[in-house]
Amino acid sequence: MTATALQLRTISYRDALYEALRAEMERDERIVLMGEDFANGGAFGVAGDLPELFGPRRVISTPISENGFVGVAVGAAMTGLRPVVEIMFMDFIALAMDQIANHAAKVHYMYAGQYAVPLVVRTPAGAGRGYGASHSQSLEGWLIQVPGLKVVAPGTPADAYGLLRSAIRDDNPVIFIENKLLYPVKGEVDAAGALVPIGRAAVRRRGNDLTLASYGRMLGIALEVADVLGSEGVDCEVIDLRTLKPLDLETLAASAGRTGRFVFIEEGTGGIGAEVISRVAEQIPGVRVARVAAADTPIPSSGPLEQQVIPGLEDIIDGCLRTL
Amino acid sequence: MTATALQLRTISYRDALYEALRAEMERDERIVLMGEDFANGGAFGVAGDLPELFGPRRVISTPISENGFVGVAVGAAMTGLRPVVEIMFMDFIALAMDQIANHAAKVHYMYAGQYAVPLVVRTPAGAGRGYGASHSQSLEGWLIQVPGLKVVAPGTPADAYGLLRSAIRDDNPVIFIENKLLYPVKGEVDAAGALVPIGRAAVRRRGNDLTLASYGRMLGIALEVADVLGSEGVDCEVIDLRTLKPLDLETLAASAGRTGRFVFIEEGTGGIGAEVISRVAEQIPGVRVARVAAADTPIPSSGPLEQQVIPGLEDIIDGCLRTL
Amino acid sequence: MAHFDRDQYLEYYRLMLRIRRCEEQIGALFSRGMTMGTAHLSVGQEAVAVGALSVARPEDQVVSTHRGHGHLIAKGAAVAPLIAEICGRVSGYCRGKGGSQHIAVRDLNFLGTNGITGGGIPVATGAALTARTLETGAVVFSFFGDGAANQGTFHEALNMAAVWKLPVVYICENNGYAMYTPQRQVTSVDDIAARAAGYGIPGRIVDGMDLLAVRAAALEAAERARAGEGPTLLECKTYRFSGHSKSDTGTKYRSREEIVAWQARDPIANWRAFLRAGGVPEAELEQIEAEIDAEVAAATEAALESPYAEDEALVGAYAATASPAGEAWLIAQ
Amino acid sequence: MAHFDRDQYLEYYRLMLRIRRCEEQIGALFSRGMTMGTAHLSVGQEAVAVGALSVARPEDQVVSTHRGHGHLIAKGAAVAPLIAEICGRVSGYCRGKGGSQHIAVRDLNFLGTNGITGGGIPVATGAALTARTLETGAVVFSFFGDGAANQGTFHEALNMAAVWKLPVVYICENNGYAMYTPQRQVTSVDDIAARAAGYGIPGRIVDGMDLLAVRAAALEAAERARAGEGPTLLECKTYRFSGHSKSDTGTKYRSREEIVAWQARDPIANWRAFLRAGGVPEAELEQIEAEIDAEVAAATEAALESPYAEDEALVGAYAATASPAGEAWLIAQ
Ligand SMILES: Cc1ncc(C[n+]2csc(CCOP(=O)(O)OP(=O)(O)O)c2C)c(N)n1
Ligand SMILES: Cc1ncc(C[n+]2csc(CCOP(=O)(O)OP(=O)(O)O)c2C)c(N)n1
Ligand SMILES: [Mg+2]
Ligand SMILES: [Mg+2]
Repeated sequence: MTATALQLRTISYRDALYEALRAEMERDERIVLMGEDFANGGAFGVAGDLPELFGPRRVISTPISENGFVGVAVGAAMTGLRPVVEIMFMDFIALAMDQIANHAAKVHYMYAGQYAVPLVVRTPAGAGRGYGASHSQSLEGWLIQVPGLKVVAPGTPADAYGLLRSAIRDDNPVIFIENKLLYPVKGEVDAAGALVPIGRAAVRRRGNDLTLASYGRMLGIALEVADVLGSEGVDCEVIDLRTLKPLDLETLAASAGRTGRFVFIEEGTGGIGAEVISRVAEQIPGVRVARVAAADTPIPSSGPLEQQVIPGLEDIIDGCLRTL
Repeated sequence: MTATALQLRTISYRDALYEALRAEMERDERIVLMGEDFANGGAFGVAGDLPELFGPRRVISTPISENGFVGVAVGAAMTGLRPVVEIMFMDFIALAMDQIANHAAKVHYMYAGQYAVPLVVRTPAGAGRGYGASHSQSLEGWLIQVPGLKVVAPGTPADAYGLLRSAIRDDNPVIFIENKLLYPVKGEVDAAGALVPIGRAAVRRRGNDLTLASYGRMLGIALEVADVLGSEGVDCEVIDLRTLKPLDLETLAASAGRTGRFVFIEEGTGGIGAEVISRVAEQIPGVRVARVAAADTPIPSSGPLEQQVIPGLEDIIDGCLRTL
Repeated sequence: MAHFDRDQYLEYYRLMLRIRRCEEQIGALFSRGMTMGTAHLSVGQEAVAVGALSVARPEDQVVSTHRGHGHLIAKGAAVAPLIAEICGRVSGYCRGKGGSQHIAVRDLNFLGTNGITGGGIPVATGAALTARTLETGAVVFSFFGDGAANQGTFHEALNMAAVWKLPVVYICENNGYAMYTPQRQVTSVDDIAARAAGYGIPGRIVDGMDLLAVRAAALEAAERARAGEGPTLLECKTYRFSGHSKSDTGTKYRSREEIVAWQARDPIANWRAFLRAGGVPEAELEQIEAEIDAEVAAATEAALESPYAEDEALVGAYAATASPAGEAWLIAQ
Repeated sequence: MAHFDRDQYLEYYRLMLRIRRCEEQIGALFSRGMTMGTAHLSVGQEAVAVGALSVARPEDQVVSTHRGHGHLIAKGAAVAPLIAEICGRVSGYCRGKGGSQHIAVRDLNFLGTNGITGGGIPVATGAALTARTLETGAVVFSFFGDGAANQGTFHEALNMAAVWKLPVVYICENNGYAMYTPQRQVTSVDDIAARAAGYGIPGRIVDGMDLLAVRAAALEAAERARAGEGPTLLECKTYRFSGHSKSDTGTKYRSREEIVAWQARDPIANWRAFLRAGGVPEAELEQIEAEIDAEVAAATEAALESPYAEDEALVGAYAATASPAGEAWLIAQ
């Protein structure tokens, strides 16, 4: 738990992912990258020049076959490679749920530890770009319910970097959830290459009156809300989950126990908040809770409509007020 | 909301499903049944003699292509049929999540109401038969997070009958969750053919000290627990969700508000309880809550191991004690 | 080709031109930041959409892809509600809820563009199941790309359609690329049509730049379907002149020579030359061109005058279901 | 067939017999209520497992199906831990956690039986990706049924293996039925091998009741794989003499004539006759049979003496990952 002296530089979330992939690939020859169009440019360009640097054996464009290539990655992971696969939009993970939930997640347990599945599935979630119903979802609520998976969702370039390196080194299948709108966002990253441990939340702001917990893109809005409420005399603590499974209940419950008010914010339809709140409520009797999540509709394409479905500042403030 | 005079007869949960299918098929020619081996016997034999009664145009054995035939059912539902498809074990729904979540559930909304998808997906969930990790899951926690779906899970023959008829008449995609161990269980069913409305929970036992809520097979255990605790002086109310989405929060919150203690029991890894508890906790400040669910592991085959993973009487009593 | 069907041929010209000009307009609107999300243009592929759907009857159904504006217009869609949809306006075909990749037009039996690569193939197959079961006589046209032919849905759906002899025409628009990835890098066969052998159905390679070739193949396939003989797989070799989506120029991963060679086969320019050779005067074509230009300009204006939808984001996820008339609800037990 | 390889041939006899007797034993244990869940026997299909895996080297990998006891034994699995697994005992290959449909044996490079129909095909393909990438020289044997050949995974995996020229041998055990559904009712081709054309790879129809035919085809395919020339699809026509699972007799949906005709081609009885004709004395075969009987009896006894696992249901979902040695954890920021 020693934080080393940090050598910081400012890079984008996208570049942080690239750097993490590159650093790990240099370190470990067993790492291969796979995804649709991945070696040819890809939708969000995370690969950069990795195809040239590492060649077609280690950076692979797959056919459009989500369930198939995730299954290929499972078999590869069982036999000695450490694949990092990309699902181009998280919505398409629906196609690969069998290989993720019935294969990757179960192999270690059901075969009694004979095989491990060191596999990372990277995928961008989130709305806000007008892509419409099939390209905007946040489906992490499905994945945290699958025993055998770990699920992380970095909200800053530093966590993108540090968590991706940890995910790659983990001997379990890790679902690594990125956010489309965060790719260009810049932040400080430790150039010495520190890892961020899976399973540890981060307190982003200290406060005593109310706990706001979130992750990913919504974190920024949570911090804005904390400012707004702060100016009204409500002193908010803001917690970034970073890892969605296993949950850092200790940090969450400690905060909620202190503030007595717990608000969870997410871009999906509520599955993460449900899990977090039900655990916090069970652990901290008497805590006031509120969940702020997307409306229970598909996500529309038109910008003004999309804004109504995805939680915004007002919705979150409303949520906070419900606990006061 | 008038309950008619009931003409009761005692039939099994399996036969109740058969009768509901038969009654609806006689009523509406647009109903077609599809599933793997469905017209040839099937794993749990729900079809009975329907293949002979209605012929191969209306009772169809599909290839082993879960995503494909659910997608076929979506297209059929959009164009005038009312398909009822069977996924042989709920575990295999993982293969069909794209057609369920990205197609069936979204069509009505994203195409602005031009098309409806009157589709029922029947599937048996649950453990207890030693089938092992790929044949024992309860994945309804994924489905309740999908806007556009309805999700029901009958726990009695009467509800199996009445909810299946309602599901078939519903103009939305309905996921209809059966339970393997309930198929042979008998109960009274209204021979006059009353429907059970989607979205309404049922209070199975009245009590004042503690609310136990559950659905499906766990309902029986919840009632047992109520007996045990009753003999210790704890007066339990037992609520059967019946519909998992949309949730009958009114009934749940009214009970929890009265008892002040709310325990949720499920066979899955906790996704339903998370949703229910987080809503109840938000609505009823101060309520004591506990969730009892399967352990966070895949489901082992060996009976004694399986018993440890799935909640039993003791686990539920422990859960109740946590709220006292 | 015996008979020069002048009126029909001019109508095909209008349709192809409407697609092209409409998509150019979409491209321009994208550059002005007026569209929602991205848009995938089918510039260069118009002969496939128009040729194939020239044999479709009004009751026939279409299931399309992410690259579906051409299919929409070829089935009869108007430009204004199409552009309005892409710009998120309430007068759009789906009131702005869908966006480019999710547009259905029920009145045209157009079951939707589709954002899931390969996702529409089973849906189309299901529409064909309805046609067979209810004996509606409809044929379903199922479009998808070469990349989509590697999805499991392709395999599963074609197998079912073949077993059940469903009235569906599968039209693979093979433009040689899936995004920036060339076909040979991800696809095990040169010709998608070769996969028909795996389902015991006819597979035909068609010149997708030749409207009449596409039409002839589609006609044969549709007749086969209507006769109850089952599905056909048509592979139309074509090319997109534009990038994959609006964030791509299409020039980084494709050689200049390749692009130029295909541009020489521009289905619209060639059709124009064919019409001229068939005796249609230059002035008549210019007149059509001016009309289409004016139509698209007016449609764009109308679309942009339409407001954004309001107050409906949060409704419409569920269809209303009538409670069962004359039936008792069994509430308590 | 030139050379009578006596020792090898007797070993094949032992293997096939071990499978048969072991599965008969599993059937008996099921009837006594001693097994967990259900079990799918491969009685009648032994020549496919033994013939195909007779060409597998120890480092070669196998991915199997729900009907996988034969594959396990053919790759070298012992009867006692197999039966123990199916009976939920701690001495089982997976300590009772897996059960019949989820048995892996890492020491044998056996990547698992698999409860998801078609689920193993991509997994096998991934193992072949490892072999190619790390140049291990291993070949992967991927078994699946005729029913599984209709899953999207079949299509997606074979396409990838073909494109990447992976060292994998796909072995379709076509026993004519998927559960109680005959092939023709759900499968658009008579021969699954015909689907190889859709991936540009060799597809061979093989008599799955003839061990040497299976072995020859598997040898050619494995050599092709080892030479870096890519995958082959073998379709072995075979028959299960038993029901689909232990809750089925297999007689309701299959005619007596059909069953009897296939029984006449019993791969074990015929192999025995072949050995006799090749000069192996009756007494020697009887001796082998007695040995196998004794082995299976002893193994069953040993399996049932083993206790049920305890205390481990709740552990093992996750592999332990060492925290990064010599690297700092960035905890707070
Ligand atoms: C399931 C799924 N996977 C990936 C994508 C991302 N994607 C959109 S279009 C496309 C390429 C499709 O190629 P092709 O089928 O050849 O059609 P084309 O774009 O060439 O018309 C991809 C990979 C998607 N939309 N859906
Ligand atoms: C994904 C999935 N769908 C359905 C099943 C149920 N199921 C088990 S075996 C089987 C039939 C498989 O047929 P085939 O592939 O021909 O193998 P066989 O049983 O004949 O050996 C089915 C449908 C399953 N286990 N997994
Ligand atoms: Mg293409
Ligand atoms: Mg079979």
